[in-house]
Amino acid sequence: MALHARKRIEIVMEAVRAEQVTAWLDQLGATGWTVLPVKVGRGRQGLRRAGVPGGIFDNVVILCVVSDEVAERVVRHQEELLVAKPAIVTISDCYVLRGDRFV
Amino acid sequence: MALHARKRIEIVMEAVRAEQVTAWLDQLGATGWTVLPVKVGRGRQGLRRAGVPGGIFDNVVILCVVSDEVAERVVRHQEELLVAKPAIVTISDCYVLRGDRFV
Amino acid sequence: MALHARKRIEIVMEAVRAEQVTAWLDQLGATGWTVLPVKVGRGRQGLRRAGVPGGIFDNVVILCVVSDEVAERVVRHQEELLVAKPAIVTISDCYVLRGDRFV
Amino acid sequence: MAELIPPPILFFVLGAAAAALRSDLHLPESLAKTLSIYLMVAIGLKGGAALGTPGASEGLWGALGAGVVLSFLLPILAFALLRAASSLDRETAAAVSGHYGSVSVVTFATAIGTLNALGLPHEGFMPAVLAAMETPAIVTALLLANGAVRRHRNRASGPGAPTPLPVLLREVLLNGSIVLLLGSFAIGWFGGEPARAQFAPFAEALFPGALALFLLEMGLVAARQIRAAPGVLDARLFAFGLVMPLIGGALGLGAGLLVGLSVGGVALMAVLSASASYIAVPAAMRMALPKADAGVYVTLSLAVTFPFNVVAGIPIWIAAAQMVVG
Amino acid sequence: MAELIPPPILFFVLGAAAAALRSDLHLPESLAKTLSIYLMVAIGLKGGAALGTPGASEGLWGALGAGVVLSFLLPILAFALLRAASSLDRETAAAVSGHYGSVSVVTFATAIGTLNALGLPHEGFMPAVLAAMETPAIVTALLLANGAVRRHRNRASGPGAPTPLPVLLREVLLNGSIVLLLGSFAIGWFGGEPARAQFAPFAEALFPGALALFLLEMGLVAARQIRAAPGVLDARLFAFGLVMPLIGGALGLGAGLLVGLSVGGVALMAVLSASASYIAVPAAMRMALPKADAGVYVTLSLAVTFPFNVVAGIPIWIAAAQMVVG
Amino acid sequence: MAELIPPPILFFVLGAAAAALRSDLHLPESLAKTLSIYLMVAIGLKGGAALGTPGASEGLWGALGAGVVLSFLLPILAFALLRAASSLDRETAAAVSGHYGSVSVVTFATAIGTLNALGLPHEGFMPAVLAAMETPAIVTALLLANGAVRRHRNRASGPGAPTPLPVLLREVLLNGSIVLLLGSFAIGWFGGEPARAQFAPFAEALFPGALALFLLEMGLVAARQIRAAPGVLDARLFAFGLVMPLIGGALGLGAGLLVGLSVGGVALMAVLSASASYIAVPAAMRMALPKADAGVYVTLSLAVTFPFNVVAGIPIWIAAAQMVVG
Ligand SMILES: Nc1ncnc2c1ncn2[C@@H]1O[C@H](COP(=O)(O)O)[C@@H](O)[C@H]1O
Ligand SMILES: Nc1ncnc2c1ncn2[C@@H]1O[C@H](COP(=O)(O)O)[C@@H](O)[C@H]1O
Ligand SMILES: Nc1ncnc2c1ncn2[C@@H]1O[C@H](COP(=O)(O)O)[C@@H](O)[C@H]1O
Ligand code: NA
Ligand code: NA
Ligand code: NA
Repeated sequence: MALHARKRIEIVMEAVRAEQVTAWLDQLGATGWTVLPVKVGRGRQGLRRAGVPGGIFDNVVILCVVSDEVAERVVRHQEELLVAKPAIVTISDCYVLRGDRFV
Repeated sequence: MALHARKRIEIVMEAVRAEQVTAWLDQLGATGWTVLPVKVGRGRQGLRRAGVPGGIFDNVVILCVVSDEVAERVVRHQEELLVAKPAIVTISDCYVLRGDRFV
Repeated sequence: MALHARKRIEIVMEAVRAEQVTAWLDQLGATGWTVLPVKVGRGRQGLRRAGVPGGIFDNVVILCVVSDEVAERVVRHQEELLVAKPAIVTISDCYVLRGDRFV
Repeated sequence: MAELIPPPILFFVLGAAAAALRSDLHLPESLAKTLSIYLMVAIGLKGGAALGTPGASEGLWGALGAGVVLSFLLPILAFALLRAASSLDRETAAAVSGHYGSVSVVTFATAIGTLNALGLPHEGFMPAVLAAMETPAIVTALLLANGAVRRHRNRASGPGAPTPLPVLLREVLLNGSIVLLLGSFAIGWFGGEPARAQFAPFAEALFPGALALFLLEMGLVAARQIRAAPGVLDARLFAFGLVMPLIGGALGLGAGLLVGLSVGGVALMAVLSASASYIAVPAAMRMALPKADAGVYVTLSLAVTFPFNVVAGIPIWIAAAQMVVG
Repeated sequence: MAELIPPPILFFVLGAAAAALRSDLHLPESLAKTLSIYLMVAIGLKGGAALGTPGASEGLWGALGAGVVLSFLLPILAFALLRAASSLDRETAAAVSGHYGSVSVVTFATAIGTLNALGLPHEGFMPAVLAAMETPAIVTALLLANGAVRRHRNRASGPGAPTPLPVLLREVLLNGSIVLLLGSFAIGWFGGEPARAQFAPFAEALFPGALALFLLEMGLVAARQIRAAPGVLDARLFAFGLVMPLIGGALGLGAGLLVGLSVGGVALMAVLSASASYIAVPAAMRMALPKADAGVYVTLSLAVTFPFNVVAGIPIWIAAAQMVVG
Repeated sequence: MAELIPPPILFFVLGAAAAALRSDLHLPESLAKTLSIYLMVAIGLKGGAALGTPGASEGLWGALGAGVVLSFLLPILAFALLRAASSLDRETAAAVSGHYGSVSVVTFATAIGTLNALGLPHEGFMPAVLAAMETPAIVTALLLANGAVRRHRNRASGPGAPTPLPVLLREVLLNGSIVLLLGSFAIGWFGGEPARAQFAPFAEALFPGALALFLLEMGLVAARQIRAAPGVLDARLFAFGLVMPLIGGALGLGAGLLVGLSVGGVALMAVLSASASYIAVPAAMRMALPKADAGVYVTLSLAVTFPFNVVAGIPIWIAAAQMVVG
């Protein structure tokens, strides 16, 4: 009771482009998002350790909780997302309190 | 094998009230929790960017892995949680190694 | 469509040993990982607040998205992981865009 | 012309201009915190050392008393003004008025810097007056919000319940800034001339540079806050943010005269009364009056009153003090 | 021997050695940012104050013009060299060449520190030349990459589309460092001698210490970058990272002579032309030319050209300037 | 009275009082790191410059040798005491004893500050002795824990296996603090008087202020640590934390006399031996002896021995050195 099924989208990507992705999430109808800092990460580009002046090796994690429709829209428009070179995009199921917040 | 089903609770909220929520999680029987910093977030209040002196626009993410009973207690007492104005509360399924840690 | 089932592994643990765990994830075949900072956490050791000189009370969260095979390998070799005293290891289901990145 | 504007204030203008032009200039968060810690320590040490010189505590008690009374009463005035002239709800109006009874450390630091540059001396105990004025206004604000708070307390069991007054006062009195300011004051006073000499390159020589960097940050923050919350302030609230410091400053000027301070002391008393808190009080109000609109009080004190005081208020009160003090 | 190497540069060597030995030495990220903010402010204030002295603006326009022209043209040379002698794709070659037309603030700061230690004066307006040289190279780089960029623009709707040139130029011109440098320059110039005196303990006395800590960080970062990206640079690219600053420096030397600068000014003009950006331009290229290989341009400018300039380039150009300026 | 307590130490008391009163005073993490980097660099530069003056290296080898021997042997004494008088398990007792053979940089810095304020000179090479004493104690601690470690090594493949001794020693020798201290020492020595003069406003004039802020942080951390771990220390362990530095200090005093140091040098040798590491060694022990109880060793060295040394130990050893050195 009082729990509503929604989707969690989590994107790991370089910090310098994060604003483009959050603006795009806004466009697709996300009601909000949260950006977390990353200390260090490894992937195909090798090690990316935060703190180089200019911040070009900083990563962030973008967390966005959305309704199924918005999640579908994200998947459908993923081509647009992919030009921002997100490293990792995961989508998973979750329940939220107060479902009215994520239309 | 060696995997035990548990619940992940993740709460995004303003940093200044986070201690009230973690204290409340303690009361409900959570065996622990982890608080992560947030760089910037958007929601109904608009943009909240960390770093204003006094920290009143800082958000945090509280992660708490709990047993089904504690998760149910959290849902049942959600009224108490909601006075702390958490922005987002998600609950999802997960498996943990060493289930004895989350009674 | 265009979504591939994978596993999310999230490990909360003390920062000083995190490199051992990421090196071990590399060995087991993870294609990457992301380390996030933690502000404060509570568990069986009591409160661990980041910022003591020397960093010995800092925690981190390690996020690693892997294929089912690698996840199984992690579970199978968990004895090795456990010597690094991770506080919390959760594994959960997720979908990723571009599955080719997590062989 | 150049002599009239103290150089650190130019950095405030630079910060505001950079933010207005949407430059990406950002100071690291920990630098801003470090600078505010530094300013507290430097002001405290200097005040304490000054208090140690013979005769320097004359007038201390009068000034402290005047400060405490002003901090208690100014919120009532602000509240009456807001209820009469704005459409703020009771709780938000109370929260805003608490800010105007309390004080802003950086406004005070800027005034000290300006007095120093002009060669105008002031009583060494003024940092203690600053500390004394921080808290009383919070009590008044909570009393003014009374009804709203009482209603709230019924569901006080959850984690978001408003913090009760005694707990809150304890927290504010033991607030990091106050402890640091009073502690450094005590150390400067106890350590006397040897301590002053030992810390001088740190606490005195670096003061203008550190103040300049902090004002740069404040300019950035103030201008960004205005832009981030465009609809938050209507014309009446904006006017309040300019008029209230003038009223507060005039009362502070009078109080300073009454207790017999020097020109510099009277000017500082006016600046303290005119200034609005934007660090300690917002945090306290967020805890005690969770229903009050934080956008309103932060924007008013940070983005309207603070710049007004730094750019216009300080010169006004120094000039006024020079006129009224015989 | 000890007299020839300015002590702050020894901290660069220390940082590089520590990283090479795989020491875990790390400066907090916010310290590095704070130091770069400090260097900008200190350089700006000092240049502005120097410009305020009588006759100090003589030669300003010539120097600014020379700087802008060099910044526009050097990337063409670099691009031609890279396309002839390396196997870089068009877009990466264009991105790299943008770095070499633009400038490095810390290289400039190190050169200023060395000139000060040697007692060699220079024109006070050189920080303005530094600021003027930062941006033009970016325009040239984007024009050079032209084809690649146009192809990209077709899917410009998604969040990862390359940023268009006008937006990008606006961003770079309003880039935090430039705003801070020019703003402090204006404040130093407007505030005149009183401002200089007030800020001297901050902006002048601490300069060598702050520069030393920043060079320590740069040493760590450069050596770690080399190790993190072992296969990124082949011998030809590495050679480019050493030859290009020599070509740039020689052209800068000539330009400085042509516009009639003093010994110190000619040396600084050579150092600016020889230096490669590793903060503003990499960030801009990451936005505008997303397909260019960031590993190549960061490693080249940060880990090859920067150390070369700091350790060998600066002494070379000072000596050369002393020879050529009659 | 005021003359007897160096002002920076009053900031330690302020920090401890603030934490005891549960004030929310916090220094940003990166400020604490920056201050410890600063102290390392300033101590190193000053020691190196002092070593450069004629005759200054006299007694260096004796002092280094004495330091290394003390660092190797003090843990054995500590271990024997703990096994006899406390109920700690073997591994935790070994880990604790490693802390007491090694040294605390901030205790050393405070002692230097006190000597400077008293006008007592000391041998310039003492920072090198500090560096030499950091590591040997770790070897002894691991040998003492031997059995426990060997048992562990069987499942050495996982990521949590204890780090083997050679790897560990390498890490500790290349530990950021040691590299920074010795590197700055070398730079100060190589750069000679010009380097000293250039860095003096940074490395000397700011020293008391930076030390004061760091001691403020240490006071906060120590008092909070005591509260965070109330049950961790019983009366016997607490007593150990007070008695062990007295034993260590007395041995250091004797060793300093034996190798013929000056009053200041003997006092510093005693302070080094009395001090317990709370940065490098805890991190090493966490890696090498994962089963040892970190709560015990951090609390003992940080919250018991460190305050004791800063408040009581340093004056004791300076007075004792003045008595024993003819
Ligand atoms: N499998 C993975 N799991 C978690 N994070 C990853 C993974 N792969 C890459 N990342 C993160 O994404 C960043 C960029 O990845 P890449 O572009 O592949 O180098 C890395 O620095 C990591 O922070
Ligand atoms: N849909 C969402 N997904 C992720 N984070 C969110 C979402 N909505 C709000 N947040 C976070 O919660 C904070 C406060 O939200 P709000 O109270 O709605 O302004 C925001 O600043 C974000 O960090
Ligand atoms: N149930 C939990 N949920 C989330 N984080 C936890 C939990 N238990 C422990 N932690 C985190 O793990 C760290 C170490 O845990 P412990 O070793 O049990 O003290 C804590 O400081 C928390 O950050
Ligand atoms: Na006021
Ligand atoms: Na150049
Ligand atoms: Na010792």
